Amino acid sequence: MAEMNAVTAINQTLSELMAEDARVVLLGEDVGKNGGVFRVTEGLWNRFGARRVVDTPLAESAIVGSAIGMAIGGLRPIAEIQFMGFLYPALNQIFSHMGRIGQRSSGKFRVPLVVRIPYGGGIRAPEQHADSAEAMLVHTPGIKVVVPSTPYDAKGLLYAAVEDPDPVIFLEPIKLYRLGRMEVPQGRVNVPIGPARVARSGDDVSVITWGAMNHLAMEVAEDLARTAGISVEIIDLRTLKPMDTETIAESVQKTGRAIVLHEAPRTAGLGGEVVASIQEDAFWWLKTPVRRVTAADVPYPPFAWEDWYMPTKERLAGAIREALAD
Amino acid sequence: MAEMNAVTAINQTLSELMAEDARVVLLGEDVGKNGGVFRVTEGLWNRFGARRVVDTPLAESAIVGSAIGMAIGGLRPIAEIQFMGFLYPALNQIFSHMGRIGQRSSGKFRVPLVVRIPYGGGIRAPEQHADSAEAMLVHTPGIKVVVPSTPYDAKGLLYAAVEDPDPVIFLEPIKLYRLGRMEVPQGRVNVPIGPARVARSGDDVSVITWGAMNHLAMEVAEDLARTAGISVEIIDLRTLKPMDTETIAESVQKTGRAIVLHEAPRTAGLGGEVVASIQEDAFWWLKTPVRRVTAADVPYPPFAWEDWYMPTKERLAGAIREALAD
Amino acid sequence: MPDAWPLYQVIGPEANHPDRVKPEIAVKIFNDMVLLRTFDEKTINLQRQGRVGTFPPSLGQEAAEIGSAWALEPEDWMAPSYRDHGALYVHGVPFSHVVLFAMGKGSSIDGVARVLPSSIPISSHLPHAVGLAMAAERLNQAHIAIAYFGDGGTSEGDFHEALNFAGVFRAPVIFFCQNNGWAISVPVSQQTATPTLVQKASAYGVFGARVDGNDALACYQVVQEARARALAGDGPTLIEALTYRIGPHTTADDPARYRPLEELEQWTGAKDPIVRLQEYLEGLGILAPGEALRIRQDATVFVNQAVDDALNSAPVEIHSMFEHVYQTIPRGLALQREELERIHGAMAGKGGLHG
Amino acid sequence: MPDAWPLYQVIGPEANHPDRVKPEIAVKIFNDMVLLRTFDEKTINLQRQGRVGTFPPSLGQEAAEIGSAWALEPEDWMAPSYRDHGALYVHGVPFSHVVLFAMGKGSSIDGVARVLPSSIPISSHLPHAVGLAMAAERLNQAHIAIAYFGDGGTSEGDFHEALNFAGVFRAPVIFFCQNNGWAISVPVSQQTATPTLVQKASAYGVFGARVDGNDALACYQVVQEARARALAGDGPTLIEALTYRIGPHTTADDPARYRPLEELEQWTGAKDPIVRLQEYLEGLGILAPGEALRIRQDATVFVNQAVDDALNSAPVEIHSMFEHVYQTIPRGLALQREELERIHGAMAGKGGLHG
Ligand SMILES: Cc1ncc(C[n+]2csc(CCOP(=O)(O)OP(=O)(O)O)c2C)c(N)n1
Ligand SMILES: Cc1ncc(C[n+]2csc(CCOP(=O)(O)OP(=O)(O)O)c2C)c(N)n1
Ligand SMILES: [Mg+2]
Ligand SMILES: [Mg+2]
Repeated sequence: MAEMNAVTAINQTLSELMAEDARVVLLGEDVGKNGGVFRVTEGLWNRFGARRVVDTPLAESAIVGSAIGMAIGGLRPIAEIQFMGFLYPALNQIFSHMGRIGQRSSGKFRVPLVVRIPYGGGIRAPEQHADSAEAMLVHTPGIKVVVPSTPYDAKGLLYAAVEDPDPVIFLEPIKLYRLGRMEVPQGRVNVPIGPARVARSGDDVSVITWGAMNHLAMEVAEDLARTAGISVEIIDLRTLKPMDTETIAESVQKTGRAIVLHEAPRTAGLGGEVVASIQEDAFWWLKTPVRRVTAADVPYPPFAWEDWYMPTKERLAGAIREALAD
Repeated sequence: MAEMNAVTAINQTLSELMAEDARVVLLGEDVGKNGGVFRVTEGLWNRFGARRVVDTPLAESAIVGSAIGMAIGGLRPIAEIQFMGFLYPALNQIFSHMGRIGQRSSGKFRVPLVVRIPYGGGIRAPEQHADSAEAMLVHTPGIKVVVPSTPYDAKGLLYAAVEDPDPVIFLEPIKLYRLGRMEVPQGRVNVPIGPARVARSGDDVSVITWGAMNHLAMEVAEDLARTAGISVEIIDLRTLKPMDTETIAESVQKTGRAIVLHEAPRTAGLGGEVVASIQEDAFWWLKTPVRRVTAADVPYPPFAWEDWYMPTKERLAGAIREALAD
Repeated sequence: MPDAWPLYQVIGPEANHPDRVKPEIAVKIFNDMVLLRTFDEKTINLQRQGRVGTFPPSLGQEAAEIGSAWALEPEDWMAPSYRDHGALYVHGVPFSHVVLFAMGKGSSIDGVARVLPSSIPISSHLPHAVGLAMAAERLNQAHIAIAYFGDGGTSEGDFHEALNFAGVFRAPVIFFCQNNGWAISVPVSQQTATPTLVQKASAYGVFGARVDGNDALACYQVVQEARARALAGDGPTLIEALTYRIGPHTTADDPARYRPLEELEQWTGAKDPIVRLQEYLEGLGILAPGEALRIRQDATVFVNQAVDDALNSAPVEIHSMFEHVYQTIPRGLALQREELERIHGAMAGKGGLHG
Repeated sequence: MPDAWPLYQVIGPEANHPDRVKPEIAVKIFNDMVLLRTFDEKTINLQRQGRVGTFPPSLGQEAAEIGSAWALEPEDWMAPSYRDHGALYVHGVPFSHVVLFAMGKGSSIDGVARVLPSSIPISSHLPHAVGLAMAAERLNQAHIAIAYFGDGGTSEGDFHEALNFAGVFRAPVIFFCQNNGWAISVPVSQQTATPTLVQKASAYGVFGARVDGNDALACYQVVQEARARALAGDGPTLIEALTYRIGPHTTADDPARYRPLEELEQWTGAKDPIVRLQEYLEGLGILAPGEALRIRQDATVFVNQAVDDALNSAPVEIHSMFEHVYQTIPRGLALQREELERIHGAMAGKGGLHG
């Protein structure tokens, strides 16, 4: 088993999936000869050719829209949107079609399409290259949304996404692309869409998070365990839709305290949904209000401000201490 | 003072605003000669001419995008999107520009733009003509979002929106367009952006809602008062962003019980945000979990199903009774 | 440069293309045009009686709808818009499904036809057609995809992106644009500053053809030629079919508010596509005297039956709202379904809210 | 039809337009092109040293950037993309602001220039330019708007919608497309199936002009003419400036992965826009011997100063992240600001996280 980072894990998975199934095609901006701006599709154009690794014109709505057509027509397209901030021109395809065609065709057509999207901040990127727009995707019926926070999960969830009969948005936390390596086996890895992962067991407070924030949570949890003897449980959601509210509820019923941590702006972010689900499933166990640690309600700022914009260790630790004070 | 429905109130307001300020222009699909598909702009093309009431080509991104340019260039554009389901092609303009230009220009440019959008369901409309996509708009920093549920508020909020230096999305509940008339004065009416309205005072439970659901809540409250002596307080948010969390908290601190009612699908709908705000501001007063009564997590179905899809009186009354049983 | 885009015509004194349509096909086309007219008139009446919801008739566009669709093969993919039930019918979707759709009871597609659910957001289905065509080509399947849309549809970004993709990938796809003069209340002269729509083809390096959209045989042939080109690997075609929407945009629309009556009058009577084809076929002896009348009478019987099938259909049930959203219903959604069935089940059992 | 779109040239043996640029303007254009080149080279170095973030140089595109912008008047609106700091500079934005932008310290626009914040999502600013132009026209202001974008930008839906709007409303707007051969790794031949980009103008009924984008005087004149047409009420112009991106897409890009070296070599040397203008002006005696050298030396001093201004700028503070989001900060947002200042204020006081 080889140690690898997330970029390599995703690249290897794409390569395996394409080798196994000739219906799998990649399309997107610069995914071909250039191997993707993050090198995620490196080498695939050479190996599988330009008819299966398709450099498209610069047009996101057509990328997602034509991929919908390809999926209905019998291919297994994996579309890449270069950054989440450039998904917006394609939202009409996502909201109006991707998750509706199953229902609108009375089940005659399914859309086995995967849309890969690098997302999130914290990497000193130029403006509008660091958005976290997962909430609106999770709000969209008929699609699934996953976000791995380890190379292993990236591989497993990508297998699951491509095999899924329904459209899956596959979010790739940019910050984690090359942060941390772990052992990832060759061949199929089993990480089903749905179940959350208990990234760390603990008794005092539950932190529910996903993507790059999982790592922030782990660091804070280690710090607090060491310095204050606080035992933090961390739930890495992995699948945002359909959300594993059972694992969340189980954890909060145990700890009685919960914090939702995400890097999107607070208001109407996905944190609210998690709070509401805790409210519904674990209200009687709550010892203190569920808190949210999130980005500020401002547009993702130029990167000189980003360390303040994004949740910090200080803020998460502060929220945990406050929760424990009740 | 004349009695009028919401269509007339909005129409009259537009007319007054245009007469007062030559910078106000309307643009959109069929807003001119045809007077809008809901007749909201009826007569304005005749009165103010085609240069101020502009029938545009069929292109939502250009409607919002050019309106952004107009606003920066010194006009006071009011753009209409024909139905909320057709806002999606314009979301890139809304997410990438409308609320960011203030920050990105260090305050040099503001975008005094109003985007009017008929929205919501329950009127046996054809497919994709009944979406409620407010959550993603509320999630967008830098913009404001209002939704009147009475003709009077429609007038007042529209004045406030057009006078606001920042971009405002003005949501018009289609179902309420011609449902109910009330007295609305000529000339400026004062309904500031921000404060919620206590639509009905009560002691036992707070229902927080907006748009057409306000009327459902009122009916249920009357029923329950009459038949079961239950006293329901109804908060009509009116402004969704920035949200009046103080009024919500005050109400829930009084009643100890809260239900959020909205017609968008449940998961990651705006209901979660309201629940989270109650959690943060009124946790210690809560006698029972905050409940959500919402649409199902499926695409808005063909209208034969819509009475099941949308929240019903039965479901709201049931949730209220459950809350009171705790 | 209007000369670069001559109007393809088969029927009429100015015909510039020979008639290559087999007589029996021509009669079938005529038959289906009559069916479509009959169906539209019937359904408008149903709407007036409150038995179906808003309905967009294609009155006046029968030649473009029916002629074009007859040029397709069953394996070809069709991505229609809301007004294309004529093309749908020819491609295998029964009229009863169209009525069900207008009744708000579900999709207008049936179990066999290669027809996508009618697209509501203007032009958003054009990229689907491109993707379907690219898939067919990559899977070495000898069929094409066709998208139907209107003059207003040419203004949307998706029109542009789809045609550009199709040009770059030489996708075997046909963009069939019915220029019916209006996009609700906006005339095509305010939709774009170009004198034709077909000339937009030259922005994408795709083949363009302008056809008399009230000449069913020309529509048939022009699509047939585009299809052959696509299958030969010569790429996509943008077809502008020049026709006219005689009726309202939908039953909720009142064209008197925006449309001069004189214009309407120019397009009815001798220019009516059904009248034109009938006269032409009778002139050639392909339609015997009285045959058209019989076809009209049969159409009424046929349409009435289709409408009755739909009107007599079983009421919808709660569970089917959840059924096809995902192939397998997720747990949370199943709970929502159960809750609704618990609360509203009794009503559903009695035939639903919309019995 | 390549002949319909001849390449507008002023400099060189195949010049087909007379030189109408005043000598003193020509020298200023040359000067600013040198400045831009100097600035790009300097900033690339800053990026290598880790002192600024990702930076998109416009190496090779100096003629198009500077020539076009010199044709504008101060009141004209400019809607630029990320690569247009040359045009920004000419239109009044100091280079120090561009460095600040690359440092992640904020907007590249300054307090006076009529320049929108550089647009990041490709072509999304084109509709803004149309709206600005429509506003000017409605407010009876005698100025125009110009949007800058690249070859890749022609594929986006917003390009299409903006040009179509502009055509319909005859907006006084110029669409200045720099065809630099590449959109990151995608060559223009894979971006669209048309041999030129300018021919897309005919899809919108707008005027099209194709200019030698490495000929600064041609770029100047062609924009001047488009501007005059716009102000005369003759509507918008799409300009395709044929140039070449000599450098990487951004400092994060490695063109060696996708671009043949031979192609690059064709565009450097004699075809270099600065070389071309220098030789031309020296040939006419407009630039005296040695003047170019002095201009280059002055440029270094000037650019170093601008860069130092930026590098020495005060650190950013928490509150300015909240400051301009709304004209008046809403209560909830003010609470968020206070919370951040409470938790991170000490650090901010010490000069911020990015001192
Ligand atoms: C994206 C989008 N915007 C607006 C609408 C509302 N709408 C429905 S039909 C129509 C006009 C369409 O005109 P055209 O494309 O010419 O087709 P026709 O109706 O004439 O067949 C409009 C504006 C829509 N369905 N989708
Ligand atoms: C909507 C959108 N999609 C993708 C990107 C990522 N991206 C940045 S620049 C670029 C290529 C642009 O090429 P072109 O328009 O030719 O301009 P150039 O960079 O050559 O100046 C891409 C794909 C983006 N910024 N916006
Ligand atoms: Mg039309
Ligand atoms: Mg380029």
